[in-house]
Amino acid sequence: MADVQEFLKDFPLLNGEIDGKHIAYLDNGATTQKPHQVIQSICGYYGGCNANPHRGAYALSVKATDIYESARKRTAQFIKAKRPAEIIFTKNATEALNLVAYSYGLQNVGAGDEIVISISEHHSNLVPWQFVAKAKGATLKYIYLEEDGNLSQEDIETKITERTKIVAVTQVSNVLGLKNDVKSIVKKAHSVGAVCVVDGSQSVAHMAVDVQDLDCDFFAFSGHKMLSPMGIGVLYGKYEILDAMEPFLRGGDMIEYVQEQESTWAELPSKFEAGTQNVGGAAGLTAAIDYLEGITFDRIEAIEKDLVDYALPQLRELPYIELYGCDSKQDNKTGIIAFNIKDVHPHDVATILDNDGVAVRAGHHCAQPLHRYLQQNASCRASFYLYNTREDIDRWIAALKKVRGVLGYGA
Amino acid sequence: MADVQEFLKDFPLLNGEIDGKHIAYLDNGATTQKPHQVIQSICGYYGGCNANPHRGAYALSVKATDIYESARKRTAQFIKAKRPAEIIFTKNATEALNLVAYSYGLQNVGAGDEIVISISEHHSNLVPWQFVAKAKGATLKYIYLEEDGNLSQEDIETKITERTKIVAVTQVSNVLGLKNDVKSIVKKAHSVGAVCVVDGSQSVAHMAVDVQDLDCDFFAFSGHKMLSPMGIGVLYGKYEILDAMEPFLRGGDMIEYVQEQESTWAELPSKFEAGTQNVGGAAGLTAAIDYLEGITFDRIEAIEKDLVDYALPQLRELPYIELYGCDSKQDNKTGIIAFNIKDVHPHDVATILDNDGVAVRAGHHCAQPLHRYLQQNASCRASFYLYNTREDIDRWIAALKKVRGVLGYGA
Amino acid sequence: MALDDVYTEVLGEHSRNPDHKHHLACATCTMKGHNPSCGDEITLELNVEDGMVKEAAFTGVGCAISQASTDIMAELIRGKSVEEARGLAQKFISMIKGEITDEEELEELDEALALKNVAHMPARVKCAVLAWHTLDDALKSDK
Amino acid sequence: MALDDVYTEVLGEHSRNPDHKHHLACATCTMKGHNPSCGDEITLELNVEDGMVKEAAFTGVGCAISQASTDIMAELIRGKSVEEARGLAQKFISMIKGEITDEEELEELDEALALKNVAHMPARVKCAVLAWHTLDDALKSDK
Ligand SMILES: Cc1ncc(COP(=O)(O)O)c(C=O)c1O
Ligand SMILES: Cc1ncc(COP(=O)(O)O)c(C=O)c1O
Repeated sequence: MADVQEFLKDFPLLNGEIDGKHIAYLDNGATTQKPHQVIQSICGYYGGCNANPHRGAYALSVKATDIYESARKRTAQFIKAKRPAEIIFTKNATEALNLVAYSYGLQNVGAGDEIVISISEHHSNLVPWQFVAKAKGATLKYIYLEEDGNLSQEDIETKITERTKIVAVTQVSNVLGLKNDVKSIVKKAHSVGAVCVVDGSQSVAHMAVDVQDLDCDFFAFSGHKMLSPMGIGVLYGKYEILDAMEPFLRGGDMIEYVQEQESTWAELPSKFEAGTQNVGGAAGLTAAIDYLEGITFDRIEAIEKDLVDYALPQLRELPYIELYGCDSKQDNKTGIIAFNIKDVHPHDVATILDNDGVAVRAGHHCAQPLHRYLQQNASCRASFYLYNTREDIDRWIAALKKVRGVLGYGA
Repeated sequence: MADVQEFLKDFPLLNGEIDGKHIAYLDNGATTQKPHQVIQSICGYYGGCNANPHRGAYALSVKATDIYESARKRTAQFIKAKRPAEIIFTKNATEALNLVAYSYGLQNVGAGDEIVISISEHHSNLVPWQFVAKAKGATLKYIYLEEDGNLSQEDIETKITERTKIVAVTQVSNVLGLKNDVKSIVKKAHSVGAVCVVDGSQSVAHMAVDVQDLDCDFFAFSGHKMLSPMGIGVLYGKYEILDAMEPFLRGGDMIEYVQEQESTWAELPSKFEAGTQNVGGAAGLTAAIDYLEGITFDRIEAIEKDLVDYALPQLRELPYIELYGCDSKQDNKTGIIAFNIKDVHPHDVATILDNDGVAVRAGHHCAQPLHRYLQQNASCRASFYLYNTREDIDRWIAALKKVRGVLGYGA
Repeated sequence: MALDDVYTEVLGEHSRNPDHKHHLACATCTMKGHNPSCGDEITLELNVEDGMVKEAAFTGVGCAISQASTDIMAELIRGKSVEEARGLAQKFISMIKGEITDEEELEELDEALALKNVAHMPARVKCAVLAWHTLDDALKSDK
Repeated sequence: MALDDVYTEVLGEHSRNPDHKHHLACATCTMKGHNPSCGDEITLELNVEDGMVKEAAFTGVGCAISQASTDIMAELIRGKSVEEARGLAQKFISMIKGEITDEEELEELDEALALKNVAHMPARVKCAVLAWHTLDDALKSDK
């Protein structure tokens, strides 16, 4: 594996300096940097094709509609959806998951029913289910973890029951970086008549996803974690299920007829896209998908694996470092490493690394229940992406070695 | 008034050609074009400051947070909100209005209560209220129009009653282009203990708005109709009212503590901003506000008034043209002109104008109840903005004169 | 593309003075079609007997393209078998989608060929095909 | 800014070995403070009698900056009047917000001056001021 990939040059922010420093950007789990191809697609859209799609009978509006609907087709291909109409654009994964909670959850979950999620869910795939459970008098049940951080197989078997209406689970944990076997969880959910919602926020940018193969009923992700601009997210849903659902946001473009007291709804996907959509964001998403598929997921996975394999042995040599999710008994580790330094709070760690231009995240990473379960108040997280290099890892580890010293502890 | 404003040069799309034609862009009611200052602010953000705000302890994330929170402060100043925390960013005006419907409406409207809106509302300020009324067994009542298209003063007086819980009304109609005296409607609403939601989508880009002077409880608008990128919208709400409301979207960043079964919420404004927000969009919004305030609303209003005053007499000379909302008895006409050509369907009109590079909108403009009330199936709409010129009007009217001929009608 | 490649004399004639815009006393089947986003709405009335479309007429509102397209269609399908009529609808829709361009293959569309250039106006495709989709729905459900 | 302008010896000492991190048997008032986004949580315990802060201590978890800031504060306010203590809190917060920079004016903050450079680290401001906001809340409610 070459240390520096030829496409690193495409990322202006990573080539520039922030406060006089080159950044080793290791917070890709939070958001990714954008190649100039994506930035250019946004500027190109606003500079030459901008109009309100769907609404105009003039050429510019047709152009905008084309760009928007091509993004939908491209996204459908990207995750192997059966039809473009199964792709709903949202502002982020969080909105996508809330859409399912409001429009599917509130309608299909009743008193005494159960919703099953995992303890490692991001708040965005957790708090909406608390809301549905509470609103409908249902029970929210948790799948806990094996010793190695993977979902407890026993919990999957026993907690998903005939009473379960919804199973919601992430494909990759945003803290532990472990890939869940969502295909088998979907199967289990279907065997009891439940639908399965998969949170793809941490997977779709890092591995090939095939929603038809997974057979999941819903799949949610954000563009900004996959080289796209912010403000564009995706909800995939099976056509028949989306078609039977009530709308979520109501207003322009999602209606068929509006009478004073009653309205009827547009067909999918418009039914779930109220108001003016983010066409610039959709243009950026298309450019990002083109970019990623140009590089191929085989290569992206290889790059991330190389970085993990390079970093982990070095980290294990530091006795004061505690790692989470790094001893999986399955071959399912992705490029996310959560850790703590003995005696030192994660925020101090992040500040000290930042001083050397190394960007990692510190805190609960929107996963408070998981941290409580791990009996940690907070943690640090380094998360890699295709443009990271072994040099980034070197800088990260060199900075880690300074941390305890800065706070006056021995090594 | 100079015919061509010096700042026209700032708008790349208007200076370029679409399919070999310069565009006379007269669909500003749907969305506006962007000056390069705004486009540049988006590119600059992604090229040099991109990170997930609020979540990082490193310099880049602090920069992103700064950009995002400065946009909030700037927006608060722009509409004269008391505090930045009263500004909630959404993806568009439609989401903002749905937020109020879900989080205020569903909680504060009960069986037998009344919601009052006007017949000229955009679907986005209409269908959400149908939803709330139906869900809670409340009554949705309409303020109809005077002969001249203005809201019926009598209806305002009689339909807003002690039973009214919410009054929702647009500041400027997106079809008739008439400015409503929302300040007096707010007063009336408050006098019966109702809250007043003002849809500012068609006003905020065209006139100075002071939400404290209006004293409205909520005020919603979209960035894309005011030179900003798509994917960013604003809900203003009075602090105490927002503070007492339940959250809307649930997930990352809007929580305080998440337990397995219960959560508590972050303070305003975070409580209503779940998941990763559109920082690039916020950067663009700041640039747009700077741009507009640089030009001043006095000047923008004068430009639009000049265009209307220039166009209307010419239109009135064409016997086959029917105008809507152009005979207001008040001095409240804005730069929106809705019209029909005798015997010709609006879509044919738009197509024929498009052939000459004149972009107008045709259809119901997301205002079906208004069109039904006007006994029109659909209409054409030309809507002006600061960069439009008398030459655009000339081209529009010249093309209009051809329409009946193209379809084989005499003039 | 020049405007009069779409707004042809044929189209103008059929939209200004449609021959078949009226009710049908003997209708055996009526079907509504609409484009909510445009506000176009037509009601197609057919007299179908022994597998033959004996009469066709329509009412409704819409733009010149949709009105002319409907009138031309009504003329064309009179006296055709149900199967033939559905075949014509398929062919017309393919023409407007730009999937068939060969003039010879399209010949049987006759006057409807005048709408061919709508294929180059994505915003108006819906207007042109409304009647033909409605016809297909009507004949499908008539079986 | 160099790292050791923030992570000074004073800060390291107070965070590693806080003098006042314990419960107070004689507490007349306890107040919780937290930064949910960081996970920092402290409980401040005060003994206030006759308008004087006689004793101060704390428990909880947090980063070095918040722990040191709390410990230094506890030391500083012992023996001060309620009014003086609140004045110090105001002054400290102003210093961290960068509103007061004059060394002389800040002199009475004593060891807390060691935290001055946190003003240049926006991401850590919350950590530094947590204890002082909590103190202000406690003394306000004690009235
Ligand atoms: C009056 C009015 N309200 C609401 C909206 C909805 O705005 P958006 O589509 O940006 O959500 C619009 C514009 O479409 C409008 O003109
Ligand atoms: C696993 C997971 N789910 C959901 C989200 C929410 O994504 P967003 O903040 O873009 O809505 C994230 C990222 O923050 C995540 O990592």
